[in-house]
Amino acid sequence: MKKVYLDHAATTPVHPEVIAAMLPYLHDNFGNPSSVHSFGRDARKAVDEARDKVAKAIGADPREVFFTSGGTESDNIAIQGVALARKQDGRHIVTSKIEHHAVLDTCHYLASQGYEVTYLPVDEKGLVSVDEFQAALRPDTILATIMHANNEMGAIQPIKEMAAIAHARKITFHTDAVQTVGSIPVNVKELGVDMLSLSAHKFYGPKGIGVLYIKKGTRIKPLYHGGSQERKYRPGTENHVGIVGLAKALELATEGLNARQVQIIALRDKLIAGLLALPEVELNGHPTQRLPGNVNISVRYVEGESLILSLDMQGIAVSSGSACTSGSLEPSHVLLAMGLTHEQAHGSLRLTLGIDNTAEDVDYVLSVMPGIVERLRQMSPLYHKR
Amino acid sequence: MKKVYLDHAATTPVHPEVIAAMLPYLHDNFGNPSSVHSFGRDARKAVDEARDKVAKAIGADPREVFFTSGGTESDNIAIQGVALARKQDGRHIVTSKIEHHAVLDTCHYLASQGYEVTYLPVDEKGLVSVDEFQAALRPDTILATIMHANNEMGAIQPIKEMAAIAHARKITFHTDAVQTVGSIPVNVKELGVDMLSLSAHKFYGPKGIGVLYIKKGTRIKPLYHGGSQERKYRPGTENHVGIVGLAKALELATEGLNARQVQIIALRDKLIAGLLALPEVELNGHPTQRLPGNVNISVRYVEGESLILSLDMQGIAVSSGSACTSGSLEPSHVLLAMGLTHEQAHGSLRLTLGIDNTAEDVDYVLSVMPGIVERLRQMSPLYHKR
Amino acid sequence: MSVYNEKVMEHFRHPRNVGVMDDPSGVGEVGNISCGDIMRMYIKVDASERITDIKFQTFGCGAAVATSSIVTEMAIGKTVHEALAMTNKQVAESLGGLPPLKLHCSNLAADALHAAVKDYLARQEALGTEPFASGAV
Amino acid sequence: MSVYNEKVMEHFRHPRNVGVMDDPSGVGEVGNISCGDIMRMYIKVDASERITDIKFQTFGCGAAVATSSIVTEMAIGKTVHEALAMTNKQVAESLGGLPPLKLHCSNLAADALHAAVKDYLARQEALGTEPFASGAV
Ligand SMILES: Cc1ncc(COP(=O)(O)O)c(C=O)c1O
Ligand SMILES: Cc1ncc(COP(=O)(O)O)c(C=O)c1O
Repeated sequence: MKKVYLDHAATTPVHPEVIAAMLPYLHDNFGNPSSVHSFGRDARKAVDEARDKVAKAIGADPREVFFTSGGTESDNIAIQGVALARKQDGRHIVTSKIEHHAVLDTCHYLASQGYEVTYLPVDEKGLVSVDEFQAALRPDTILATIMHANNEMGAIQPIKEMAAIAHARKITFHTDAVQTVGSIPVNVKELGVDMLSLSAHKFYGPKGIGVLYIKKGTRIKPLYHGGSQERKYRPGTENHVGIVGLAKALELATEGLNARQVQIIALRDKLIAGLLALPEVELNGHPTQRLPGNVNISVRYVEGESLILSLDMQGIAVSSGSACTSGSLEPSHVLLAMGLTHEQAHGSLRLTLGIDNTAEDVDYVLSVMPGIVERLRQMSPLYHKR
Repeated sequence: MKKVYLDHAATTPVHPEVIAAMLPYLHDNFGNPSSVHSFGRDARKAVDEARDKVAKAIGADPREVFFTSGGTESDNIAIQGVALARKQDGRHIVTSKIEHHAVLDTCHYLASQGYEVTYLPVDEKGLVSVDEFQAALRPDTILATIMHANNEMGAIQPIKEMAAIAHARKITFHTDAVQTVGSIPVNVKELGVDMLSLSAHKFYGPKGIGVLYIKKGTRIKPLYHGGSQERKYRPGTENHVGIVGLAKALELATEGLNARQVQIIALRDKLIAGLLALPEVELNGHPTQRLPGNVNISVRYVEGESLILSLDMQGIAVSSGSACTSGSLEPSHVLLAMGLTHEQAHGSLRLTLGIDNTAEDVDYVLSVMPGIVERLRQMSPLYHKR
Repeated sequence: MSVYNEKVMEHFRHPRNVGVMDDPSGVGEVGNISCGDIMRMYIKVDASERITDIKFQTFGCGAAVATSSIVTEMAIGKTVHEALAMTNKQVAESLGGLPPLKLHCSNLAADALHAAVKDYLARQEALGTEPFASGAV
Repeated sequence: MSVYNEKVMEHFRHPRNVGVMDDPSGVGEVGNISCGDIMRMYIKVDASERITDIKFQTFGCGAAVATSSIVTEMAIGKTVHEALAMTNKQVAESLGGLPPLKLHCSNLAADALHAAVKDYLARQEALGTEPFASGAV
């Protein structure tokens, strides 16, 4: 069966060149980077070189690059770490309603520990308002954390503007850039952020490895304790295979970024146009200020998981913000925050394109979609009620 | 140059069969285990099967196996997690002076947060006394964490006895088994522990992946917040490649364990005998109740890092508990706790054997060692003073 | 989030008795859009109170579709009283089990059937033909 | 913990002027066993106060051995007063740098040299031949 993978926002295959870069470190160059002998020195060299590459790719100093086990850990260290370090300065944190759970649930946790959290709303296109951000800041605000682009509907947030406002008020600014790094240009200096999270498996690198950028001078405390790896901000034997993979993947992603963006945006817009041609299908999120690969639609009268399963039966891998796929009774908090009804949110579908997708893939999806939608609508009590 | 790796306690090369098991998940079977579609289901299946294998290997139920990013994270979740969850029951924690920094520094941190920590001494062979353990327990003791075997000098602790005592008093018992899993039989039921940490890179698996065993019913709180992976005890996209690798490595380690122990102990004892034949060289740690692969000696009048570098010049990779290799002015806290003098501790050398070592390797080390020791002693002001 | 077994997927792929029914003996609807599962069940009941035909419509996930489908197969030929005794648990079991999360949220098909039966019973009562209230045959 | 550069390793592999000296003009020892670094330096000084020979013994890590070695090379031919002006920082620089940790704990070779020079100066004073206190040539 033809297989079309359209879930690159969930994860991506590891690029063959990345695999090739990693392999030597699994068996031959396997040392512990903390060891004094030649095996250790070779491993240390690999980690140092990787750190330099990452720093270069995001515009940071190598000493500002901290390797973690992924996006969730980066977000947790950033948010809990600053909350701990700055609690004498205040207990107020600003975030948005559409953050990933790694940010949102960490904020909920802090709220249960005596911090106060403001969850900013978004407009119907999924954007946080800079004015509302500014208005939410208080004298006791210590941290603001707003994602660079949303994982569900791809809206790219005005981080630069918000970071500048936060800075002027000595508020530490963190952005979760897990969805943008590798997809659009990301430069920590241009964004002006104090901390930034990224995760390799979103840009054709391995799972289980990420980075937290921490600008020099940022006040933050580590959450784990142990060895002196990552200058004690993240102790534990370095996953040097993952680190090498992350750096290689980021290098590849950065090199061809402009050309790839153009190519993927063209596919995206073709896919969006084709899907919106179906009756009662709507686009969720901002039409242009969105991630190159992100398509998010609501299909009226049908439920998202049924759409996923039906497309999966045709070899097409997509995801949805339906409650059924989130393991809770509530559908996507992101889509609800944008003002979608429960029905629209339950009937949402996310298709995210990657570097391996072709125009044929899009044609294939558009060829099977009408039949699937019609079949599920025929099965739906809502369709018949209308 | 001939290369002899004798630092298996620091890390091990990934076994070729483990690499082979991991490879398919890097590019083809790369899905996110949380995705509903076929790519996700295949990845989920891999994670489930790996969890079953791990559970079987350590005598646990699969629902008691939680994947983490390594030994340091397992230790931190175990210790901080129970401290958080049980703080209403008391604030006293019992550990030993010879724990790995992942345990020790976490205990130091908790001590700074209002917990009280008792650090048990060890005898001159490196063993914690069961009686002293029992005597240290108090009505407000909530957690005891004692390592299964020490990473520096290999002494195997009487975990079973201590866990039983802790249990009778409703004290949660954790053991850091990072050095034992894969080296000696480890069964959580036989040990009777509530929690156990292990790390794949110590038994020919990949770095950056570990397990925390948590017995059903243990009261513990997660430290990170986010997705519902690992039943929320460790959120974040699963590193399924690492998980598959860990499970495969553990399976291989478990299968041939008895034969391998015998083989490695024979090499170890040959190495110890050869080294002790040198003048003024002493063995550190228990002569028999020690890890199969562990050799730890003190070489009088010379400093450990110089020994490491000299052996490295001959292609031999070893480590030491010298202050110079720990990045602090203090030499090994483990050796000092055993009553060694600073000179003995500075002059310590750890040689840890693995499945790839041969009798020729041992002969080679024993052939170069006398010259190295003599040369460094000639250089030493202490040797001439004597 | 969860992996369905082959039997569930088979029912999802080929749901039995999908559709609407003209002139049903009873209609039931359960669920609620905010939870993302709505099931409507139509039944045709003969004079001996047996369910002779059944149709369903479902808005919901794979489990919701599959449980709806299998409940229609299970109910056909049963009396309405037998149908009332069927439970969501039995439905899940006859599918060979459901992922834990789905057991809670999408396993409403027996409830939908019960609602249809109760609608039938209410109509009978309204018509004065409620069978146990005999007399006027 | 740290990676030494080639020059450091070269001095570690082939340390210059290792050994003891019979009848030295001055001897200095610095360091302390609890920190793990002890350096002893022997110097021979001629009538014009130049260091004509030097020997060292070191218990310590790679950096300790290499700094000891290079300091002997640097000191030979210098006057004792020039030797006193040498700093640990210069020693580290002449090795092309040391890992940050080693800069703090094992970089004592200039101190050892200073100690040897001071011992020489003290002996001279004791002999009444301290050069600046001229007169009796
Ligand atoms: C925006 C965002 N933040 C954080 C994460 C968590 O990253 P990871 O799965 O690497 O822990 C993800 C993806 O899962 C994400 O899309
Ligand atoms: C006894 C012990 N505990 C914990 C650790 C930490 O494990 P990891 O390096 O996987 O974080 C190690 C090894 O480094 C160890 O030897």
